[in-house]
Amino acid sequence: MAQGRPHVAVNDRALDPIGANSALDPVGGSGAPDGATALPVPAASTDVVEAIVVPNTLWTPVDPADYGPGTTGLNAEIEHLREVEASGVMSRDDARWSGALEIIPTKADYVLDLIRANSLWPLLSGLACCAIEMMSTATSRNDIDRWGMFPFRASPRQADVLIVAGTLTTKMAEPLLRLWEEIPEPKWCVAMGDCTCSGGRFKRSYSTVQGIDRIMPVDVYVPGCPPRPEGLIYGMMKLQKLVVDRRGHWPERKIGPTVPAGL
Amino acid sequence: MTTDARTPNPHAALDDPSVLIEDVVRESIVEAVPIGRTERQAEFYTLRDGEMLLNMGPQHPSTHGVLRVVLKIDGERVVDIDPVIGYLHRGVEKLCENADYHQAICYTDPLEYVSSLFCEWAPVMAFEKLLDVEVPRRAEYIRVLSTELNRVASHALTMGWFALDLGGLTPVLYSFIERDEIMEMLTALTGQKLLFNYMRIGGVNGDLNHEFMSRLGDWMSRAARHIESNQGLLNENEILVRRARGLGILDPETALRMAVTGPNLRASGVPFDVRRAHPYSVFPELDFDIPTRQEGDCLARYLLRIDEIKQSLRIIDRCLHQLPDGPVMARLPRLVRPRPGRAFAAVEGPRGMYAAYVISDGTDQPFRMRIHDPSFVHLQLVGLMTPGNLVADTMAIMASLDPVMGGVDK
Amino acid sequence: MDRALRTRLERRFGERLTGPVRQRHDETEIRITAADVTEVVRSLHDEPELDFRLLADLCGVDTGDRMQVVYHLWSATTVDWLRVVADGLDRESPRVPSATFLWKGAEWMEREAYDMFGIVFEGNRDLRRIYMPDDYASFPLRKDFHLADDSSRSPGLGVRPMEETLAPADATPATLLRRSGAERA
Amino acid sequence: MSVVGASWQRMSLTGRILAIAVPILVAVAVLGLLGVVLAGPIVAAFLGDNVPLVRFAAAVGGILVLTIPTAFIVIYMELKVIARMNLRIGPDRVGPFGTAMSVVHGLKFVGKEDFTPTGVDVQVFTMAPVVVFLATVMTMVVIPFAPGLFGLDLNIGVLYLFAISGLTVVGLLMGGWASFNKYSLLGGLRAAAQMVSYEIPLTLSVVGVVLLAGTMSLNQIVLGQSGSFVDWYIWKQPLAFLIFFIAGTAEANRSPFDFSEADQEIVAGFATEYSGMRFGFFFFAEYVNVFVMSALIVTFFVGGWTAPIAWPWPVDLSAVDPLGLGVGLLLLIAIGPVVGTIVCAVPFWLASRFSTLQALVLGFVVFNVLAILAVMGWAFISFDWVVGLAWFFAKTYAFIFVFVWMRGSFPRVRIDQLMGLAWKWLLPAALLNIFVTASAVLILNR
Repeated sequence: MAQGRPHVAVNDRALDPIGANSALDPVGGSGAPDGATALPVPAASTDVVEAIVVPNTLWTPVDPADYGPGTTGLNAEIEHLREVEASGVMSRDDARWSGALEIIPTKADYVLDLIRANSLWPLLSGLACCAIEMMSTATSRNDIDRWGMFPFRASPRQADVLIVAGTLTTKMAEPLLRLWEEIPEPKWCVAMGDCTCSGGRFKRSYSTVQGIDRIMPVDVYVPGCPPRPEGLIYGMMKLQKLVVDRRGHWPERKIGPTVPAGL
Repeated sequence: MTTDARTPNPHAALDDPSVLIEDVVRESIVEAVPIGRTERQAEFYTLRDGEMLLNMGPQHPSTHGVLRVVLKIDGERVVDIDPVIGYLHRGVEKLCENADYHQAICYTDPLEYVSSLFCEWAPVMAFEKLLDVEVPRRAEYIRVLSTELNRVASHALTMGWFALDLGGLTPVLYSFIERDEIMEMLTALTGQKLLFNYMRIGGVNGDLNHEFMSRLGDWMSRAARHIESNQGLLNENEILVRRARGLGILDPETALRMAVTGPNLRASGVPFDVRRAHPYSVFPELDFDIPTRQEGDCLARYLLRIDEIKQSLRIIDRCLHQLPDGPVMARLPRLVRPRPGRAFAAVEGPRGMYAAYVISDGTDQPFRMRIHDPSFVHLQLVGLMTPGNLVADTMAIMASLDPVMGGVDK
Repeated sequence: MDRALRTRLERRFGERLTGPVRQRHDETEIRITAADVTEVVRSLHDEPELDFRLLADLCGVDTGDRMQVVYHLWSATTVDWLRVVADGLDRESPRVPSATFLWKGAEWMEREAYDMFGIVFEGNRDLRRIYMPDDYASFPLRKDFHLADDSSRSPGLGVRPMEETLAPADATPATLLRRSGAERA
Repeated sequence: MSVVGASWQRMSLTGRILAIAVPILVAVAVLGLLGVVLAGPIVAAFLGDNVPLVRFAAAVGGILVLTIPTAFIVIYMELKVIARMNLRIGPDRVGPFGTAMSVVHGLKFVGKEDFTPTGVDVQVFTMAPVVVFLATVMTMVVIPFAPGLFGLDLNIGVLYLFAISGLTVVGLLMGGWASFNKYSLLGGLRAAAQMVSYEIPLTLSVVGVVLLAGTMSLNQIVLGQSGSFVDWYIWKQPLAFLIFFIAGTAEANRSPFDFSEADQEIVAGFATEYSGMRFGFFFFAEYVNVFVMSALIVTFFVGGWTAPIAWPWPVDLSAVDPLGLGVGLLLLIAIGPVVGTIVCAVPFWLASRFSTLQALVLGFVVFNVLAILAVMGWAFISFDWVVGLAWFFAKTYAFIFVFVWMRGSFPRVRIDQLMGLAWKWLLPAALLNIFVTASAVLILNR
């Protein structure tokens, strides 16, 4: 248990700022025709690369065979890349055109994300022990209000972040899912504590969910039993970075492979 | 508690001890209770004219943790209330039965997460009874010292939450300052924050260290003054006193019938404190008082905790003066196999009598381990006191009873 | 160990005790049958020379071949904890009279015992699941309810299922109704 | 596939919205320009015919624009002051000392998903925030900010004030009822009961002031208190001031009377189901309401924009007429800055730690600061609306600080205690105040 040493696991692919890797990886791993894999992605001219819509790489399995033909996700991405290449947009003039078309929207997204990242209102909901540390994070000693993550909203309709603090039991899983679905987009989820990351010391029990990522998407994991307030603050700052780096592209959220029966 | 004709009297079963058990059984059976619903459910979930069910929780600002409370309200007045718990049931007892005696201590830690040391102490005392272990006196003193510190932190949080549920923003942050300081010094002592896994069978994990002692001395020099000033914000506040006085009165007879212990019982005038009523550890050697109050309302329960904080500071002071030298751990094998038997041990936690009942079958794992938590018992009082009051009073009553859901749901 | 309490208990409940009064450390234990619970507990609570006013704990125990309900009581007349063990409950349909007529606070403890062991407390007016969801089928604290990776601790038995449905035929209030109806008929 | 199509596919949602919106806006602007060019004289003639209408429209527009920064300032005050009272630091990451935090909080609502839950009454649900916001904003029209600086000088200003501010409760009730949520319903009903109860002492407490001033126009009421601070009505009407302050706190839903959004009881009250910008309207309306209440207290009792003490040695700058210089003015404008910059740069240059260029830059900066200070001082002395505005905002924000202070200090009173206070204490006290004031006016004026 990482006591006192805030160590936060963040999905690196979510932090990929311009989506170049995530645009290439599935293509490379999916045995697509060489034309697609040979797609030039210049790192310098960011206008073109920013323009590529990055699909959700957080929750999409890497194997495109999971999807039938015509579904969204990786296949659509591959089709889109083929179209782009066929349409010859990548020749210089058209690239300039598209860049001119998209320079404003991209920057608008950037500004919006800066605003969102600096006003992340958590939902006032604690499950167990970690809730005490979460409250302590908001109090005088380590004041999370400095980053604009205060007040804790009582109603999910006005919250941005769901900090799941504490052991999640199978009886509580359904209400928690309802809370998560009541939060309007854009929304983020922070798993605080070992119990929410993996089940922690109650993993063996008959009534606990072994990690909340079995029932809902998670953006930032903050291990520790419980994590110190500094750890939670570090995780929230990671979340800020993640919010800014996504540049207005939020992943289509899919939950992990194993969903307990009855949920 | 009102005896309004429309509100079902919660005492119905306990008012008359002379009722024959057969009659109770027969009426509870023969009465046409719908299949799958108990008598109580059938009574609660049938709405009269003008009544409305209001569901609070499992996520609600005023239910500390994941308590779900179904209120049957008539306008702003609460007619009946049905607490639904179990949203934090982690199967601690089963896990303890599948772990050996040392690992079980770690499972009992997160039960009452604002006063973890008591959750460790009771099982450890039960194990020591099973093993006939003699605990070194220095270890006992260190246990008393650390647990009393934990009691102060817990009571500080309780008072802050009480003010928060009455709508005050600032006091809870002031009490968190004291609580954080105590948590830091206990972290220095135990090496783990909030869930200190400190008690061991036959002693404690480590001896007092320098950082703990320096932090403790620094804090003791100003603790009483700080807590006094923090309470000055509330105790002289007309709004809070007017709201809390005469609210949720609990008379001693009912309290004993409801198996209430701890501050909630002492606020009703019954001076029952396990530290004196059934002495354990070195409490017979320490001099302190058992504060009681006669009113039995929310204000009394709130003020009593301030008195207990003062007594705890006294105990800490006495411990620091009487602290003997010597080892802090008894000699024990790594893998303990007590001979078959049963042991019951109880400590006086911040919320009441916190007990553990262990059955050993001679193996290295407890055959049955039962944790008795006071919050679990006290939460029943909400259904007893709330009817007849307003919705806003529900929060005041719940906060004054101070349940911790981790302990309630185990 | 309070010898005086032992003599008092033997004198009072001599014929009801199913075993000798056991004493160890600061605990005194008497064993009775489920049928005697009501009278024994009431006299323990009412009679002045016993005067056990405070119910310290109420829990169920599954010994593997039978069920027990254990009451821990406190009294100012003795220095011991008194442990009353209602022994010999049938594992298939464990039934015991409720103590709520005396201690209203025992209601939730009995609900917990019902939830964890399936012990039916006759006279508890709110006997339903308290921890597990209402549609939960089995009773976790029974000895034949095994956690997932217990096989690692007992290799001989192999991997055992986690949640066997062990509900006795008449464990729920609904079945309780039908059964009593059949008895009356 | 065409270029536009490919680019369209690659745009994000915001990009597509902007790509659609920008051309439309350009077209609208061009059309509007054409309309002005073609139909300009007619419109001008029409506007010239009914000036009051124009003034009203202009005032409402100006007030609407003014409310947003006001709300931002009050929100920042609340964040920072309460943080300090909690021994916290408060926002300090966004902008200098976190000054941009409230703006960020407000702008965030624009980007949030704004959805309508199942089962709500869509029209009412949508209109409620608008009603609340407008009812709060329209009250600012009659508030005199400074001499000559007010939206309208209605001779029934007080009546207009309470009539419009009474509409707020309608909006809250709409929101609470339409949300299809029990918490919202309770919150709306609580707000209705509370506001209806407190409208009465609020209105009656002002009657004394109206009797003293002999008018219902807020402008005249302020003028009646001009002079020094001894002429303020708070001294002649202390009881009325107390009643108005308490009732105003309840009217603005502020702690300790913040029932309709009591977090610990009914989750977020009438706003429980609102998200996105709809909640943003409620959010702004709450804080604009605080501003309005403070402004009313200042206007009625603390002398509005009048200075507490008359300026002891009046300066008459009317003799100074820049235009009198004629060509010399041009010369002054041309040469003044250069000379001033050099003059200010000399000391830095003499202090040999600076190079000539650095000295000139510093001198330029210093000269600009001095010039701005001089112009501001000139305006402060010669234009009375500047000083009036300064005094008005100083007093108003002092009272806003008191509101925030109370929120940081007090627990919440119970609903029945609230009602008892309104009907058993404030109402009789207000009636007594009216009786005493009326008789005094009768006796003294005879």
